[in-house]
Amino acid sequence: MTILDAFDRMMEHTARRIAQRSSRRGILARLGTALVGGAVLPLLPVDKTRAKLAHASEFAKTAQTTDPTKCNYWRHCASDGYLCSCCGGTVNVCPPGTYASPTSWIGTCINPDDGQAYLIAYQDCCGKDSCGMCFCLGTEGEMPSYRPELNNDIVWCFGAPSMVYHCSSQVLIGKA
Amino acid sequence: MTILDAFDRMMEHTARRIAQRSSRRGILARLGTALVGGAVLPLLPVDKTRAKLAHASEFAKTAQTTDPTKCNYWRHCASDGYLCSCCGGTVNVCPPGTYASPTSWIGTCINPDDGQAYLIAYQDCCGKDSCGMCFCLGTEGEMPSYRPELNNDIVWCFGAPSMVYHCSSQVLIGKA
Amino acid sequence: MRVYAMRFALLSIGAWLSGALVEAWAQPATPIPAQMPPQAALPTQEDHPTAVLPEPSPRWIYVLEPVFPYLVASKMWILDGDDLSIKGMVNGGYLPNAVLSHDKSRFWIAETYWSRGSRGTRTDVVTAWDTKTLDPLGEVILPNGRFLVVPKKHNATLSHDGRYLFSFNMDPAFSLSVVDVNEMKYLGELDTQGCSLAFATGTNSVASICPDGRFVHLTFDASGKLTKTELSEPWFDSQNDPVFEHAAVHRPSKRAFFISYDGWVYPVTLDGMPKVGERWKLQGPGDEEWRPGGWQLAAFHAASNRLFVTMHKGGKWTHKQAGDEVWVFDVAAKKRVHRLPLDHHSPTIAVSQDEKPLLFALTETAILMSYDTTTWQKKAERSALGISPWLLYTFGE
Amino acid sequence: MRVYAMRFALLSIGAWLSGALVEAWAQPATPIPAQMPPQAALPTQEDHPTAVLPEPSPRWIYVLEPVFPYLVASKMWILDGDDLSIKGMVNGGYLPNAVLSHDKSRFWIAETYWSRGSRGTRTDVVTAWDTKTLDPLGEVILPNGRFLVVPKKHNATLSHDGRYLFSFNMDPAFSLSVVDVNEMKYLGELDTQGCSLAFATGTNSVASICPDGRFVHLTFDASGKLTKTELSEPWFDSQNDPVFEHAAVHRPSKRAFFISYDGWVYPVTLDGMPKVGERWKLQGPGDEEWRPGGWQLAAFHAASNRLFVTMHKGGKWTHKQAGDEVWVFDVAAKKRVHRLPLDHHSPTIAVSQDEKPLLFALTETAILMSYDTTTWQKKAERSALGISPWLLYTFGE
Repeated sequence: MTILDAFDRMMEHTARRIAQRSSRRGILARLGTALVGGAVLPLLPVDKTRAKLAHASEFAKTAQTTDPTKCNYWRHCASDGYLCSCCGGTVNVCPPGTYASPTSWIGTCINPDDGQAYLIAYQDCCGKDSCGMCFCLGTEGEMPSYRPELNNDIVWCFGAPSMVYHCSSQVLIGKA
Repeated sequence: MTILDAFDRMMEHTARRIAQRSSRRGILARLGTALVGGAVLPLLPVDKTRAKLAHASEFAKTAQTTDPTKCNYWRHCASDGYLCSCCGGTVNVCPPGTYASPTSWIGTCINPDDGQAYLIAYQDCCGKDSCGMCFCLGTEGEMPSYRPELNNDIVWCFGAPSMVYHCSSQVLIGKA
Repeated sequence: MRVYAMRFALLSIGAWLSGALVEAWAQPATPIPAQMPPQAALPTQEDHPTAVLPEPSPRWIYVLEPVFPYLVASKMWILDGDDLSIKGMVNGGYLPNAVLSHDKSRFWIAETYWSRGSRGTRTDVVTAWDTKTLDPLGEVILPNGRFLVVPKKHNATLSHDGRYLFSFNMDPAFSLSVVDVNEMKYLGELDTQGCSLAFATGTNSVASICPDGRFVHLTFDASGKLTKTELSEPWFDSQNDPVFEHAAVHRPSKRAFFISYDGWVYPVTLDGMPKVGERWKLQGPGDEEWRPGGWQLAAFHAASNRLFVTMHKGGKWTHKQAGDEVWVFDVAAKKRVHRLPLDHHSPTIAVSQDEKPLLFALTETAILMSYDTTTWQKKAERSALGISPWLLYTFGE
Repeated sequence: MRVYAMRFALLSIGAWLSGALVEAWAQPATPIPAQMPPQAALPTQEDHPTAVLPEPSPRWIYVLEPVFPYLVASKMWILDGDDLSIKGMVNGGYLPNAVLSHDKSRFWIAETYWSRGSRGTRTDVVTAWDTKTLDPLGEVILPNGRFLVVPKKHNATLSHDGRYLFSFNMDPAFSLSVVDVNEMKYLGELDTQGCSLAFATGTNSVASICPDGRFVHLTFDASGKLTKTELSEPWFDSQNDPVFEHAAVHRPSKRAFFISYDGWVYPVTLDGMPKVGERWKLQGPGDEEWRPGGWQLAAFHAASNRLFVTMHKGGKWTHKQAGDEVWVFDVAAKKRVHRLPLDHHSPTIAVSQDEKPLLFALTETAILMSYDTTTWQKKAERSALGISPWLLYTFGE
């Protein structure tokens, strides 16, 4: 899988860099543990999303699939911020004059219509100061910022032409 | 009086400038009317403050002289904005890190303790964004901005090192 | 990595859509370093484009919010007037003024920035915005600054041909900065002789209000050089009954209505040297307790000859008190034709210029209301439109 | 004119009081043109000086407000903790972090600006402020930027000797920017190997938390060059029970308490490579429904060995829910000693470090409360402290 490849490459890259910069003993040995030991596996995205399904159902109990301008819309289970759907955009269209971020953190939400879990990319729309409409705070599966790929406090505008947060999109990736 | 001198000088200066830049006929004649005709006298500050005394008493009816953090403090009869008294300053001390403006518009308030009318200089404290505490809007004797010396919407930071409005002072000039 | 490449392709389209000029403004797109968490760039099933608006409707309402007490962070909201849904927004600087183009392609915001938010180096600019993409198209520096005041509509306006933008300046010398918005070029300052605000009177002329109740009328040439300065006779009593700054102005018909603290209406034709018609009074017999008041307190619908004014019960010096009712006048008959009690008292109103106009009323508590002026029914109400929306604009006014 | 001369003399004194360095920041004082309305500069009977604060009290509370949704206009409020009166405030940039000095003479704000508010050229800086005059004393540019995130306290901190300020950066490469605040000089970046946040562990060392539940510990030399990178063993389960970022840290005693979503307390000594003590749990028998949660959810009073944590009733993934109570623990006995029900539920708390400490609780609705921890009585409550105050700081913590 592409993503696992990418993750492996990142870890290898990190390992090489630690090796280059740190005392040869100790660090590399410790990092070796991190790479081959039990600790690394739970970090893999597929495992992670699976681990969260049980919890995601709490939000889904009262979720609806008709009005994306409400906090209980099914895709918003872990969205944090102002809904682009209230700001001149939709769940996957950025408001006029803003930039769709190519990066995001990832949540897992259950669509109550089919009971299936889906991966949602919480990509921000960027380049204007906060929209300020329809603030929603979903925290299903949300982790502290030292786990950035699962944190919703971060300005997810990396790779966009501006790092100014405007509103939060909820873009469908696919089934979890 | 110094102020009348200053005012006269300003009017003369304006007249000269109009004369220099405009067609000789017409403008100068019209302006002559403005300078010597009836229209100019009501503009003089002493006349103006006297004219307003009758109205200022409306505010004074419910004014108090003990708590400058309340909108009905006697000096606030025509203050517009955030009271410096609520922002780390007092009626005549600017909050830390702000600049006392050397300029202001002028209001006339009655001190209910002695029933006397006083001129109040509504000098702003400048250099930080709005304090935001204790907003009061007094409008006794307040005029549109084309009469700037009697308007309270203007950022009265002219002559200060910054034109950013922080809060409103109410500095005593003397008896009206 | 393939994933990143896909995302950047999408981004490039976005940048192209938003117009080449934007590039000069934006940070260069930064490549996503390999250390990014890999989930961050998972391919999505859905596209994620940026919306583009159609040509503005005359029934859209543009709401300028200076943002008290966070004045360095102003916004302009764009809403559909019928349901008050948000179409989009743009950011502005300190104590901004907005000007809408005649052809609906642009609006401009005259605004002030400091290099460190509220401190550092000051820069005054007129920024041009595309009305469809809501992208900034460029800016013109105002070297002599701007009038910094709680935003008033008539601090900035456009000449009759839509070419020159006038931005009033009191630094504290009184002048109008002239910007050629076709060329996006600053032309210079017109000395207003101590008079204030800007009311366009032609292609190359503009008027201001003087402290003694006159107009000053300024004519300039294509280079922005003042060629003529005229003073009118005093036409209102600026000492005892001044006119509100927020005259109801309708640019296409060159008509304006100035309203005094006491309720006198001064009809003015803004075509060359302003011509002031016979004044008449808002209040009739039995209306003695009522006064006009608020902020942007008057609006004029040209096609139906209707003037709308916010009214409240109050004594002298209550000129900033919000209106409990909107009174509607036939300006030909000089007669009130309707009284509209407002659900929430409002200092500011506007009216759309289409055939069945919407009346908008804005409260001091960030509530915007939209009324159908054919039925006088409320069509929509929206609360929490920011924290301090202040001025209303419509295209065609 | 004499009047103007007097005013400028006064102004000069103000400028002198506020410190020479300010000059570099401020606009040059502009002479008041003759066209200014003459009343504008009437001589006043009273002086109009600028207040200067005494040395900060440990009972003062510093409140950082990022200002949602006007994030380019942040503020830091300074209040007297006993009566919650305002002592003053300063402005900040986008998503700021604050750091208070050890010697009470300074605080710093790491912040981000754009040349046109929310667009244009980005600049990241650490700005130094004088705690008495509340004047900016200078700034250091952060060439590699800052981590832009809803403000978290441990995004920035100070080395044990108070000389190096660490500002976490995810651009999205992970590093700590090091600023020598004595010299007001940027030294460079320390690579955190994908780990986040900053916990000072000495004069020349700092730790971050890694995604897999380890510390990375970084040592650097006087030039800011990384000399050693160490990784700890994983000390918490980052997959199933992560620790909150807002550990309660007390710098003078080098003690910290990390709290997990489920309520485990990990005592950590921040002196060289972090040493993690035996964990213990906040909830005892009968407390099963309760969880820690909020934002800045924990505070530690070192002299009395007391740990304060905001608690609410809720299930898994309610980690950001505000606390209905503050639970107080004796960390030596690992035992709860008090439950304080809050008048308004609060995600954020802080405690003063004096002998009879004040406990501060801040709500999501801009209410700040101050409690006497000797009597558990509420001393003061203040509503409308801006619109979105977020983080609390005290000197000596």
